[in-house]
Amino acid sequence: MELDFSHQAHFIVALAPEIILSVLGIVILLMGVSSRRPEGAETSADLGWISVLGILAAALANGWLYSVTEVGTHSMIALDGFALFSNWIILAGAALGILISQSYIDRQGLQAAEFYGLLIYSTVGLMIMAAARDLMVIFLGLEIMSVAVYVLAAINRRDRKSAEAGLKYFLLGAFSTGFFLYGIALVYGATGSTHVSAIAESIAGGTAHSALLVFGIALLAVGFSFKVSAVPFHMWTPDVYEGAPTPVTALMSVTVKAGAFLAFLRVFSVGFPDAYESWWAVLWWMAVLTMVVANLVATVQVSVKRMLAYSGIAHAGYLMVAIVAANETAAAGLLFYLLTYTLMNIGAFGIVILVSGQGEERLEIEEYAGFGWRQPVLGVVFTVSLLSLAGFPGTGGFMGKVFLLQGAIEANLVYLSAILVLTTVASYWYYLRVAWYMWMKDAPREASTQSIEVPIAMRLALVICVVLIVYLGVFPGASMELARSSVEGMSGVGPGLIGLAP
Amino acid sequence: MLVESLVVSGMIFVIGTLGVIVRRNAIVMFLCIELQLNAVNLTFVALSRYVGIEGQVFVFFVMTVAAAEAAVGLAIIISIFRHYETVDVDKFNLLKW
Amino acid sequence: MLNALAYESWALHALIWLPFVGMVHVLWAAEERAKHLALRWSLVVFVLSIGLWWAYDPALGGGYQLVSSRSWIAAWGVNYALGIDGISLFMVLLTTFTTPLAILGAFNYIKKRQKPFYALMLLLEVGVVGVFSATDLFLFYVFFELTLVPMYFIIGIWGGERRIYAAIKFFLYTAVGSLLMLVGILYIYVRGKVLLGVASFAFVDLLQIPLTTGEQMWLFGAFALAFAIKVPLFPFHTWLPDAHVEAPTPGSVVLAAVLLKMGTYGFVRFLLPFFPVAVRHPTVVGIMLALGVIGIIYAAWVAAVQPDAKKLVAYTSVAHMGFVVIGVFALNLNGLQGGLLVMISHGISTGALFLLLGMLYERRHTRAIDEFGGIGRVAPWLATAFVITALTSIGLPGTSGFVGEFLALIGVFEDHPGVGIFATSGVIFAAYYMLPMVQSVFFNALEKPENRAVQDLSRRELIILTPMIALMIVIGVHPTPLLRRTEPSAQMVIDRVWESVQLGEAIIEVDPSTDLGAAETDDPVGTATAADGAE
Amino acid sequence: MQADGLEPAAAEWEPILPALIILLPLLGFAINGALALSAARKSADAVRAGGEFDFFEGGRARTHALPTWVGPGVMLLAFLLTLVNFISMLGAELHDPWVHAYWAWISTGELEIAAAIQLDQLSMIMMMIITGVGFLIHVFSVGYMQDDPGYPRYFAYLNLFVFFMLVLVMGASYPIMFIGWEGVGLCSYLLIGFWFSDEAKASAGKKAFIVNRIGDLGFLLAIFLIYLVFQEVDYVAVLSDAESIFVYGGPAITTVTLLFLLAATGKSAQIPLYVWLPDAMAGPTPVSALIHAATMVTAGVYLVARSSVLFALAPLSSAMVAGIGVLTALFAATIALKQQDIKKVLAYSTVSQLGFMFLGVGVGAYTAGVFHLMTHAFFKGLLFLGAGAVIHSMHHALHHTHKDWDAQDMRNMGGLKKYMPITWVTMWLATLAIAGIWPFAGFFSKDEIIWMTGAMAGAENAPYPMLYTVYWILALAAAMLTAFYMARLMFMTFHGPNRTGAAEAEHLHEAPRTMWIPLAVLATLSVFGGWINVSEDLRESVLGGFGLLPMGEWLHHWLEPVTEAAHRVQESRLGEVAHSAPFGGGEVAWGIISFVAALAVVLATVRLLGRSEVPVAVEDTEPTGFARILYNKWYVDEFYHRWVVDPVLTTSRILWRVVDATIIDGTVKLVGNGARAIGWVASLFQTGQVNRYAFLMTLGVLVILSMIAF
Repeated sequence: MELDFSHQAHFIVALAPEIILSVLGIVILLMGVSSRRPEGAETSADLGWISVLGILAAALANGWLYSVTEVGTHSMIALDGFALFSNWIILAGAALGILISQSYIDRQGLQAAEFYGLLIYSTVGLMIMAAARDLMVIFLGLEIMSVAVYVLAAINRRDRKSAEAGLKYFLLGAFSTGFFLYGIALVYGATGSTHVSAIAESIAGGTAHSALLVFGIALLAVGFSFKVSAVPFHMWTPDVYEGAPTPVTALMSVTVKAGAFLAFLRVFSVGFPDAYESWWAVLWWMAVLTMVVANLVATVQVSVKRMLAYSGIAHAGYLMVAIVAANETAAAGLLFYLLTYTLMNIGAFGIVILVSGQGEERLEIEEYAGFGWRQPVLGVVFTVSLLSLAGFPGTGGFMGKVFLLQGAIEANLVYLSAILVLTTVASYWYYLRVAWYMWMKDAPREASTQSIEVPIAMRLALVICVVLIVYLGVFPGASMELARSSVEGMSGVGPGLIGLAP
Repeated sequence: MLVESLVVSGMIFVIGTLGVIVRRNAIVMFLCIELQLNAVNLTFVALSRYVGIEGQVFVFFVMTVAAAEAAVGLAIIISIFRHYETVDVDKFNLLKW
Repeated sequence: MLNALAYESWALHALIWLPFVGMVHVLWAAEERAKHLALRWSLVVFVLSIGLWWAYDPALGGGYQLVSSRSWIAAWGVNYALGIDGISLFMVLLTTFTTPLAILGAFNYIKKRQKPFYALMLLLEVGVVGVFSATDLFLFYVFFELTLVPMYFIIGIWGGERRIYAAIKFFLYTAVGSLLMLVGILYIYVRGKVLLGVASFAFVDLLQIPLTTGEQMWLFGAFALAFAIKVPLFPFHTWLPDAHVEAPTPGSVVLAAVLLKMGTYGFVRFLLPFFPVAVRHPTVVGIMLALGVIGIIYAAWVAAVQPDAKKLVAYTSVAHMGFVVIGVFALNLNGLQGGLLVMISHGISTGALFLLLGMLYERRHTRAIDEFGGIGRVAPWLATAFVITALTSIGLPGTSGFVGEFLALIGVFEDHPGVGIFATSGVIFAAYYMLPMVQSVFFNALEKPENRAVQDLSRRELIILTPMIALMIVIGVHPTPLLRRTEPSAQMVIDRVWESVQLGEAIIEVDPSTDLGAAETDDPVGTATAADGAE
Repeated sequence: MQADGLEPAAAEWEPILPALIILLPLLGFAINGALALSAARKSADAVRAGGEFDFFEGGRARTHALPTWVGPGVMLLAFLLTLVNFISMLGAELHDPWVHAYWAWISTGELEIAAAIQLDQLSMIMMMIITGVGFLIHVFSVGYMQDDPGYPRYFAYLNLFVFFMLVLVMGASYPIMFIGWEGVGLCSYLLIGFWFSDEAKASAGKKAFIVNRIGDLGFLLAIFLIYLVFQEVDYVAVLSDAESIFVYGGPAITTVTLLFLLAATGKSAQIPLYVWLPDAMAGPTPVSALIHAATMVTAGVYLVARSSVLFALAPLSSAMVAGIGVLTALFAATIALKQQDIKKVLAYSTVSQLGFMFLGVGVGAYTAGVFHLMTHAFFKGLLFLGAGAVIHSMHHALHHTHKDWDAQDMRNMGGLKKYMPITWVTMWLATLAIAGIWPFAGFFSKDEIIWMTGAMAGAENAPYPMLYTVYWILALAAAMLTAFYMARLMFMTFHGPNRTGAAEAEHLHEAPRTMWIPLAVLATLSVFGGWINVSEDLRESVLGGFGLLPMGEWLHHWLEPVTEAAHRVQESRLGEVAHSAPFGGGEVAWGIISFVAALAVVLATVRLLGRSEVPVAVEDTEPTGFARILYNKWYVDEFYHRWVVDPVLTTSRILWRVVDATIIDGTVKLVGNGARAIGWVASLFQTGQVNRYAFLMTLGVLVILSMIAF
């Protein structure tokens, strides 16, 4: 099927997954309102499975979109491989996020309908963001997502920490939105358009106002950096990740970050390739700072949740390398990495949810002493997830890291690559520290010996994560091919950019 | 006029930024953020006079979004006010290091 | 018979994946059967591996044999490609030989959590055999890193008092090097893609890539660091004593016998053929030889004053590996052959020493040399085995230890007599560290009542030690069959180092644009105009 | 199996089963070793139970009966086989050595080292000494070690030693010789520390091994250098090409020979590495006789004789060999003067005699060196065995009355001739031989060395004539001291009143048959062994009259094929040395040496006979003045301890504690902890204050804007 965006009706087809999800969100909210059962009781499972089914439907639609071809490139929403692959990542993150939330929602007594509804809307926002070709649409997607996540972060009203996290995220998020918007305005002023292709043409044609442009680019970079939590705009991340309900943290650390990175890549690689000289150094330094600071600070954390927050920042640093490299390999690597990152982070947070228990009291790393021997299967799952986060061979994390490094080296970013791997070594320390608490320390005597009940949804999520992590680590070929073909259509991203012959 | 408009909007933006940094009251901080957004709106309007009509469309989007944000933001502030009986952000630092 | 079974086509795959199957089996079976199952699986692997001795035919030249390759990650040109040459042949055999003995040596030592322990031992074998039989750099790296995880857990879970410290030190230290090497690997790969248009990690393809002198130097640095830490070469050795002291006996055995060899194997397999220009460079040779010699003497001296027997032996590993390094960087056939033989000999003798110390530890629950004394009176067979092994370790002629050191030293002496003199002094210091320990442990008066109760070797222990001691002497008396098998491959490596003298210089003239400047800077645009433009 | 790349054996002469000569002791080792392991296992069980296993309860255990036959048995067979081959070689007029490679030992690329043996006149002489004297000492050991629980282990070691010693002398290349070289060192280590439960004895073994290894360093380096020059390491190739490849007195040949000298000083206990040998007396006395007198310690002399052409090409090294030899001879003799332990005297005497051998081979008298080696094997072997018999007897006597006196201290002995007449007589014969009294064996060999030293001093083109004159004088002095201290030993041990005490004296007895028969055989050899190399003049003037010897200077003729290259070099460079002796021909020299020795014996008699010693246990008198220095062996051990051992140990500790643990590992830890410290500091920015965050973000924006703008 061919889509011609001069026909209004064809937009509906192009946005099928988003529309399905939006409808799903309304249905969930309505179901939550219509439910006569007391707050939180038993609804979460039903609503959760419905949400997952809805997301599967959206995913089906997304798959179907592969058979659709787009005519012309000037639509505001792209229907290219990049967008579709992005949708896979975001949908996978959302679905897994819902699966690991169920037990948490029950335990904490949250309103399931609101939780899932907001989660779904944030997913919609992210998908729009990742597919957008226009800064205006990106802004809209960003805000749809942000508003939903602000609420999600603060959704546990009984918890001070959750409220504090919500407030911090909201204030700083809105603050950064100001910069982001200002950046859009300046770029708009400099190039006369908000459409990335038009911006690129304007810059290539030399008609752009250079001073406005560079300031605009800088402010856009700031805005994106906030959302992907790159140093020094990461300050909110540890606090919010720690305070927010754990499933929300998981979601923020995977889908939100993924969406922001995808938009980041598209804007900078497609929109500003010809201004590369003016922005690469900024992002280079930001990448370095992010990797170094996050990894080093993570080594001194005592809370596993907060440690995973810093780990998330560190991964943002690795992904920034792909943005700096700005070539096809790096872009494909970014997609692949985000996919595996989603899986491994959900896996890790799933365990954290299980261990933390009622009221999130067991987050300290000491709580994990001897955990592996008490819960061998969960221990192995956590270990595999951590090894993947660390980037160990046999896991998807390793392949992703190699992919990123390849892109960086193709762009001659040798020092950056070296810094990446050296900071990775630091990351081994804190990932393995959890592993050593789990397997090498004996449990404190007073530790509960009762085995942890693992609900079916959580079980499913963990199995999917581990199996896919290992699968991507052992047979990454197909996913890599897909990632690579997904970035081929993007103009601006390509091997020509840095002068390496194909 | 463009330069003057941009300078004015830039100054408003800086004022908003400074407000966020120096004020401790969450609601005032939020207002300062609104100030930033309005500075951006002013920029859009000023630029659109020279570039094209999209800038003015953008302003509407921004206003809408700001309204939505305001709703959510105030809800969150109320939520935290219930816990602390204050909206002084200095008091909210359970989460740190 | 091997032909009839089509041994060549499946042997290497079986050697890698049978331990894996065994691991699954062990995990699946009952706890009390774990050790027997692990032993059986590793024995099956060993028996299978013996065929390699005949399957590998040195008459066919030094290239890879038993090769098989399947596409693994097509997008990157990564292949699951296996093969062995004369060099890796013995490393594989050493691994398959050591693993069952180490497992057998664990029978009494590992009392708790047996299943995971034996599973990890088998996983370790998977990784190590993979390292030595991979002919694809990416595959090699995957296996190379894979060995870290089981070892980390083996040290960390079943180790001594400071096991966690030792495990994490081991892990981080070796990871620093190997990750930088990963950057180097990818750099070569990308270079190959750019210059030759071939996306491949196969050794043979990578060898074709014309790297400039500058690039070779940097890449040499990255690779050498990784392997130097693994070896370990002075001054990157401090993880080793800690790891050895804390590791359980079977862990120490595999660590010393096999894992360290991955470093020296890397020297031979990658540094020499891949970066011949850098390797030939006098400064590089000088540094490597100096580090090797310092390692020999320094480690010997430090070993001599260790109060802990296991730590002492750990330091001797550093000294022995020093012999390997100087042999390899003599860059001639004798030296390289000697280095290879030291690797084999050290694998057997130090593995046996760790096993013996483990047996002593099981009896006395201490490793402090002062705690022993007169053990030879109550455990004469143990003492005999220990003395023979110690003598092999210090290179007594007629044992395997001598042949390797002799060749390595003669190789060094040929081209660097001064270095040779210092290195040869290692023979004195070997006696200086080993004999006092032997005396304090096995000789002297039997004063302590605890020592009086020490039992002599059990039948199981005898079964472990006998093949090791037999090999030490057989190799010492008649090493030529080994040398004949390694010679063509070693010769190829040496030829590769020297044949490219002309080639390397030619490249620099032809393609000045690929100079180091581009590699050094992180300016992807590669020009100063970027900075100008920003201003 | 003939290994590749080696010349086929010379066809002129075929030995009979030469490999079997080596393999027989190895077989003995295998059998005795197995018995020893089995015995030790039994003993260990008993020790664990808190006692000792009695092997002799209810008849002799198999593990203790069998070695009696296996140990000496294999030696006898090996000796007979050697004898057969020796006789067949006598008749063969062999010129080129017989070489046979059994397999390629180390073979890679250009380097080919075959497991080959070489039989020529030199190795044959050595084999005769090793198997012959070795056999006798094995027989002696049967009596001496009979009651020791480690009896089979003892024979296992002893057989192994003979195996390695034979490898040493029969090997066809330097590396093969090195196998034997280190192998005998190993056996020496094991046998010195035979009673390993005694810390002092175990330490003595360790010391011997380590000091020997210092010398071995020289051997290895010499092999490397030879390989570097020749690309060959077997004798045939190296020695035949040496003249054409090396420049006379050039740096290469000088270095090679000096390295060999270092090796030889270690193994043959010369200055500066002699210190291990006196301590080596900790081992059983027959071991001292076999290893530390008759065979192993002479390996250095063998090495120089084997490489004679190399040393002939290096006058400086030869002079150093001679110098070290004569200095050692004198130095050790002075120490021997004041030792009270009977074995210590003999040990220093051995060092001293080895010095004479070095002097011999150093002045180019290779045959004389080997000759002295041989006679020394007879009389020193005899002396040690005799001392062993004495100690054995003393030990028994003291043991009976549970007196804890030192059975080896001569001050406790005296008047033993009454109780041990055979030992007394045989030992006197040996003493006269070692003192160099005509016509005992030592006279001929020592005389020839001193005479050749004098000849070198007067040679026309000799490089350092003054030096050799000094050597000559020192050698005479050493010879005189030898006679003196040996006489002292005999007087203190066998003459004068008995000092053991009456109760003990009752238990003093002559050695059993297995012990005195070897003494008698060796005594015969000590008396007549020197005649195989009497000079032609002497034979004609004295012995010829009796028609006893068919030819003079037999050993010279016998070894001529081995030494001819060296002699050729010497002649071409130095002229005819032998005719330039300073004091005319042989007669004057004999006169001098015999006179000197006899004078010394007389002096000793005058000084010591009739002087009453006091048993050490009764009164331990510390000598004073110069005697004290001699008694304390010139404080050489203390010197080494202070300036070599301690510094090395201290440095090792510093390397470990400071360099390894503090600097290197400290750096590693610093990196790790530093990274975490930075992380901790960086985490301090995370104050939890939203305003602070906003401020830092704004700073970030400003930095980025300025970066991008400038």
